Amino acid sequence: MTLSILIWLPLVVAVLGVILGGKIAPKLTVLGTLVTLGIAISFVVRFKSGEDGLQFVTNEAWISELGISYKLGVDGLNVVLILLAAFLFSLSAIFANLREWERPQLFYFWFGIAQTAVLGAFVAQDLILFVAFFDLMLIPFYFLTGIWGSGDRETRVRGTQKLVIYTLVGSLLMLVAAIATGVLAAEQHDTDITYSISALQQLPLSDGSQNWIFLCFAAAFLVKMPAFPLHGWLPDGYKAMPLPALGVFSGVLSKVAAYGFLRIVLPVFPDASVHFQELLLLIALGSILYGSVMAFSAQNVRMVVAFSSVAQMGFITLGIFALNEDGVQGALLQMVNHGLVTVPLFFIVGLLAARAGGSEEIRDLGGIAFRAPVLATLFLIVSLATLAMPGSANFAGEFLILLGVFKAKVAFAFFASIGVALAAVYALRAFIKAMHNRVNPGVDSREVTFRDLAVLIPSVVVILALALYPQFGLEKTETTAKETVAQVQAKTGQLTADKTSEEHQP
Amino acid sequence: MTSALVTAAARGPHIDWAGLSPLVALAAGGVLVLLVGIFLGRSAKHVTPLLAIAALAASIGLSVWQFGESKSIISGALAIDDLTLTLNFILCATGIAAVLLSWRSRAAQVAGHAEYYALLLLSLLGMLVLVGAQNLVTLFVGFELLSIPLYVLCAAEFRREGSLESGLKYLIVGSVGSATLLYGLALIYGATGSTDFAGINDALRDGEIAGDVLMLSGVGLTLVGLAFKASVAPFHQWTPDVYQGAPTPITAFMAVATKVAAFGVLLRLFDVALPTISPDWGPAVAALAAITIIVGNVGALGQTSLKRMLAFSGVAQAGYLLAGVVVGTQLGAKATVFYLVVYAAMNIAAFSVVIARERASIWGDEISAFAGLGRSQPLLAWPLTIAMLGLAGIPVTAGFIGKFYLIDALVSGDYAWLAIVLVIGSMISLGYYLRVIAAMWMGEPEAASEPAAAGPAAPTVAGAPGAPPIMAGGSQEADELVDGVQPEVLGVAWLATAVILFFGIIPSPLFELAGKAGESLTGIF
Amino acid sequence: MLTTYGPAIVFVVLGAVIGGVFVTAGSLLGPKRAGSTREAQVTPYECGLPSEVRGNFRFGISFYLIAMLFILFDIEVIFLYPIAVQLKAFGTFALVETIVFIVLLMVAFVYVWRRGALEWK
Amino acid sequence: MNVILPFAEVGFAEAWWIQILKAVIIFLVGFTMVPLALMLDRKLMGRMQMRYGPNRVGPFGALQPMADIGKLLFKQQFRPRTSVGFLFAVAPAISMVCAAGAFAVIPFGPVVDIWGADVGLYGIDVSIGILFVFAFSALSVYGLMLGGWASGSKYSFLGAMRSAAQLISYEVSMGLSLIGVVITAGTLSLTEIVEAQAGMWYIIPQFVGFIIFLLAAFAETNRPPFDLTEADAELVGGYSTEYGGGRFAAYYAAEYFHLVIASAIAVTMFFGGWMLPFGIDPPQWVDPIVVIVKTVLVVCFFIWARTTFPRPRYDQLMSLGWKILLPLATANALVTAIIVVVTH
Amino acid sequence: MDIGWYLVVSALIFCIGAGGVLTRRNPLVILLCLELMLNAANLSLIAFSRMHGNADGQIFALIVMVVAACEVAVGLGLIVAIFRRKLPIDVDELKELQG
Repeated sequence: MTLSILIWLPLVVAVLGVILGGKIAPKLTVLGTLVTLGIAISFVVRFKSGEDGLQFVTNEAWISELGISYKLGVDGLNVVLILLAAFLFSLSAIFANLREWERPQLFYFWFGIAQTAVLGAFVAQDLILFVAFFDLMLIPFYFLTGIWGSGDRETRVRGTQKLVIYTLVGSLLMLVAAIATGVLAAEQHDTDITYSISALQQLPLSDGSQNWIFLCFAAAFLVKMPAFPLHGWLPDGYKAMPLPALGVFSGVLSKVAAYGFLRIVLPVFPDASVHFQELLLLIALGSILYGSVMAFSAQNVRMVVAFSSVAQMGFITLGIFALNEDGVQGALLQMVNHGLVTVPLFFIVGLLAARAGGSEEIRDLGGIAFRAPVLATLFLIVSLATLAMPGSANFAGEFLILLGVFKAKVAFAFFASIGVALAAVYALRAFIKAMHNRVNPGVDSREVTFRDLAVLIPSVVVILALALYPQFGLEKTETTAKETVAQVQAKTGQLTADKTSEEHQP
Repeated sequence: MTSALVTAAARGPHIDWAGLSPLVALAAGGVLVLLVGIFLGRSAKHVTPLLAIAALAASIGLSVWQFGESKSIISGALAIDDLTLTLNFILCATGIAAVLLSWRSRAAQVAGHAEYYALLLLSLLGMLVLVGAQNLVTLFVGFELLSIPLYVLCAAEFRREGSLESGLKYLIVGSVGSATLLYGLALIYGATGSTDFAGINDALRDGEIAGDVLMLSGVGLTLVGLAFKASVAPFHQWTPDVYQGAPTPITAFMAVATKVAAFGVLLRLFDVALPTISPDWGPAVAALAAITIIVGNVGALGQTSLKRMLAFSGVAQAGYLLAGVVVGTQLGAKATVFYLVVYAAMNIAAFSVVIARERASIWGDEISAFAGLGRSQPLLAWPLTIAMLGLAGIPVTAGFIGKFYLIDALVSGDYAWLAIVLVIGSMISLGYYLRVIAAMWMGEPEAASEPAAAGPAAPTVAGAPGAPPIMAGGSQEADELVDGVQPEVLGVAWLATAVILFFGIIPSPLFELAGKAGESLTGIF
Repeated sequence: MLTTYGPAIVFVVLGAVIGGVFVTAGSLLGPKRAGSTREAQVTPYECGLPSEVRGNFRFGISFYLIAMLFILFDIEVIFLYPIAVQLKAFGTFALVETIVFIVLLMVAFVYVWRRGALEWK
Repeated sequence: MNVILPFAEVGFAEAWWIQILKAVIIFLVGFTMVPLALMLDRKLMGRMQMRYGPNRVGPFGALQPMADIGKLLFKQQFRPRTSVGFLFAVAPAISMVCAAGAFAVIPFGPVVDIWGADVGLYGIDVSIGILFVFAFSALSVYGLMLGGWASGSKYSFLGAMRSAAQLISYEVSMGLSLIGVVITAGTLSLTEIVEAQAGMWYIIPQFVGFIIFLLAAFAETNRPPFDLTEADAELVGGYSTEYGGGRFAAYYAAEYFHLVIASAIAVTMFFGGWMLPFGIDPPQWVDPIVVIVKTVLVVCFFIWARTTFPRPRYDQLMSLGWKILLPLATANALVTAIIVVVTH
Repeated sequence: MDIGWYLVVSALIFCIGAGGVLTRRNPLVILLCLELMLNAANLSLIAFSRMHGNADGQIFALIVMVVAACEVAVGLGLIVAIFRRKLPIDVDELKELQG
């Protein structure tokens, strides 16, 4: 069983759905995502931790004239993320099934394409293939948001335009950067042109080229995450997106960006990574603080979750650009954690809105826990996970990240810790305002149905499971994480060595 | 002199009829269509397009037969090589599409079927001559043979004022372009003493005329002349007006085929005749390309008429293509050819939908005519969607690969800054391409707004919001609203869409073709 | 060289002189009755009726048509002259070219005829 | 593009004073033929119509044209109020200039030795000879058009338009009709064409061409029966309605000048120029006389036709030009080309 | 052979033509100006042909004449067609299609 099946299956299902019509498509999609999840699990099971390099490699020539290959593979960086993606898509598919959609076959068609694109981006081992999947991811969300999004048509269209244009702008820069990487690497090392990431790792670029290419890549990834100064599309985009799509968007697509840093930027542009480390850390810090503050002051539950994502992604970036093993490990773990909490959170947002007459404004909520203890409990668990309660996997993740940063840049670690505290504030604020207090007159407090639990229970179970056994991911990622940072650390080591030697010379 | 006369007299130039056959097919087709058409009367409506298609198919077939033979025929007047023939494939395919799209158009009916299709074929012949031209004289002849039938075709619907005006505008602007081009060619000839591309190159290589003012102004004027035709900014102002006014099938044809021809000749002229002085023209052309990309994309943003928008988008795309020429390498040539194919497919798909819609909607080619199309007529909406995505350069469409190839060529040709400009242009372009998609899939269908037109209180002021712009001359087909399927239009649209998707996923065959075409420009690397 | 054309200039000049003489003779030699020009002398002659014509009036489309046809056909005649001079020298090749050319010319001619452009209306 | 066309140059050019002298002489000879033709016109026509024609001024009325011209020159000058002054005045002169210019290429003989100097008995002999004639005769349309338009009169303008349409229509046929001659002679130079007729005058092999040329010449020179431009009944006086006095004389003279030129061209192209038939080889001083006599004969033919044929309708004139002469001339050119190549 | 003056004249004519096209309103005049431009090019072609002593330029010029004639014929046809539809013969008044 190859990776090709994993990534193309959802597409096949999507096309089948279109052919078979709107009645069958929803069920078929759930089935498809579950099968995909099964395949993903099988890969994870068969994955040999502690081994160097890629596993389950597929490598075919795609456009041989340009040295582009269809190269897929799994290693420690993406093995867990594949699982996460497959899992979250299954959840969202079930989530989507709980609602009626206009022209459902089209909805699930785009949904399937999205899954293919995301999985493809995760397993692509060719730079251009990655870029292609990365760009492709957006198109389904453009349609999903524009056609089925919430809000009136105008805002919906504006939101989705903003979303796509912002993110594609980044992607297009990345396209130039990717091509430049391949071409310049071939030129500077006088070899045949190749875009295979592992091959490019062996062909480091000169400093000057690395720097501008790095910036292009970073721009693409930071927009997608989104990170603090580049998050302009986020409020409109998130508000407009339909919740199931938003769940995967926030849960998985942002991870693709973070994953991109690990997969491409650190190994291929080590010098530039070191060179721009502080800039990126600054951005990460900015995201954490800005995201937390905004989440705290947001008047809309959905936006609370949205801005908490900004903060969380800030943490992840922070971990990545700690440029050491701890940081990277933490970032990877945190990616999984954040993904796991996002989908249930947005689902809960949906449930809350359903109980508050369709409004997601905080002032329209309140006292929902009154008659819904199960919902309240589940929400609490998820909230606690979000705020990185000690004992949760998130805690482990954030701890590792902070540890990494602490080792690299103490000052940043200090300020980042503030973010941890703020997380508790906004998560609990949202929970309390929504579930407790006076019962808002507009609120109709009722318990979750069994159908709803089909989404909530699995996610909460997984969150809990990971809290108990965070090693599950960590041991798989360990080797690759080491490998990823090895080159960068060599550079930093050099730098510090240089510095120290300079200091020692009076 | 006398001896030269005698030797020439003894032989006369040798004519390779096999090599000439694709051209002969088109010329003969044109003549035949004209004659058959004027003697047939009413049945000409169906016979002439069929004949035209047969001629085009014959030309394609003969090109296939000649493919791979690289030769210079008629004492170096024409090059029948892979570049010419590849471009001929595109041209003839576009021609067939144009014929199919015109089948029910008012333009062909008003102008007379015989004339209409004959002019189309002759224009294509001009394009073919142009892309094969290896001599300044042939170049000019091709250029004019391309243009003059198009002027007439633009005005084909001569009962409608917009069409006539479009024709006249095109004529005036096009003639200024050709005069400028001609003056440039004259100066080049004066500087080098040769009208032959190879001769010019030799003269440039040997002599000290490389930096000659005469030569440089010649190249400059030539570039300007060709820029007019390829609608390269700042010589593009005519494009939206003419595109909007012309009958839509002709607009489609112009948008695609003219550009193919213009870039074919740009490639050959700059890369075969003038590569030696590329440091002189390179920066200028690059600057033009950059300006074109920005101007085209920015201009398209505010348009409400889809035809005008596509016109501006065409300007922008011309900028991308020009970038491929600037590089002056074989890679650049290949990328240009590749992108030309892709560009042709995308535009044909888009214009087919515009045509189908225009015939059915009172809104003509306004973007509002496409509102809700995704729901009411998904068969039409999909091709346009994919064409738009392709033009924007989204993966899985051939547009992505095309842009990729161009950027690749630019970066490896040390024009990374131009690649950035190209990308910035693409970013801007998202703004308007997505708008069309949004209108189709997220807009309210037309039915809701239609009563405004039908009702007695309908505002009659053209251009007033809410008024159908029939009076504005934008919707020429509107007076014969055809509801129902138009199988040939749909067929063209879907075929073009299939091409876009196919080459977006499996681009290798096209790479091979473009590669061969690029390699036939032997003067460069 | 251009000296070959010298006499032609003399001819043109002489023609101009004579033309000039003819044109101006009337005002020099003819009777002058200043201030007494009669109305009938300065109105356009229209068979005795007072002139009604004001500046631009329209005339038949046929004139334009003929003008265009002339431009096209006459220009094509121009092509025939060089080849006629060199026909013997180039032999069969030139003959074939001529035939092709004339056939195309005739196609255009047939077209024009058939479309009724040659009918004077 | 390696074909090298011969440039417009010719073996020799005389000294400048010889050039001027011979040009003046030839022009005077040519211009003398204008009144001659005018008188012939009236006398011959008179005879054919069973009357005397002018017979008062000079012997047999031979000086009548002089008297006419003199009379016209002394007329009062006036012009319509609506006319455009300068153009109105200049237009007749243009006609005159064009006629004079065209006359320059008519050959009256080969290069001869006059008192030790080589002199060509022609104004100029250039390699584009016949095209030169066409050029000037085409320009003469401007004379008519400007005159008609500048008159500011409906009839004048309509007459001018008609004459322009007529002129340009027949110009195509005229050009085509001479192609046969050019093919056979292989040159455009008029002297060379004459010399090429040493064996046989081209009227025999190019009879069809000759007929077409003749018909076209009628139309080109506005001679009856093709003088539709001044069809009195319809258009009053055509383009020259508003002209009187010297200016009318200029038009009138130019018209007869054109007639002389057309006859001379016919002589050159079809009647062997200064050659005599049956191998008679007279001394060189006879050559110009031969040409003049032949020309006068052709002029007589024109006059004969004038009295014989009725004037066609305008549309008949146009269809004759376009629908009969044009295809015929083309066919003639084609057949000539084939025969020449096959027999060459 | 020095052809400087020919080129100067040719350039002048070209500029006059271009200026006319840009500033005049009447399409007929514009058409005439276009002819000027083309003929300017012809003049320089012939001058260059003379300078280089090869006939390419002359052949070119001959072909250009034909092309120019075709252009004029089409232009005239369009203008007449517009004229007969009683449209304003003034390019600035062609308001239908203004960008």
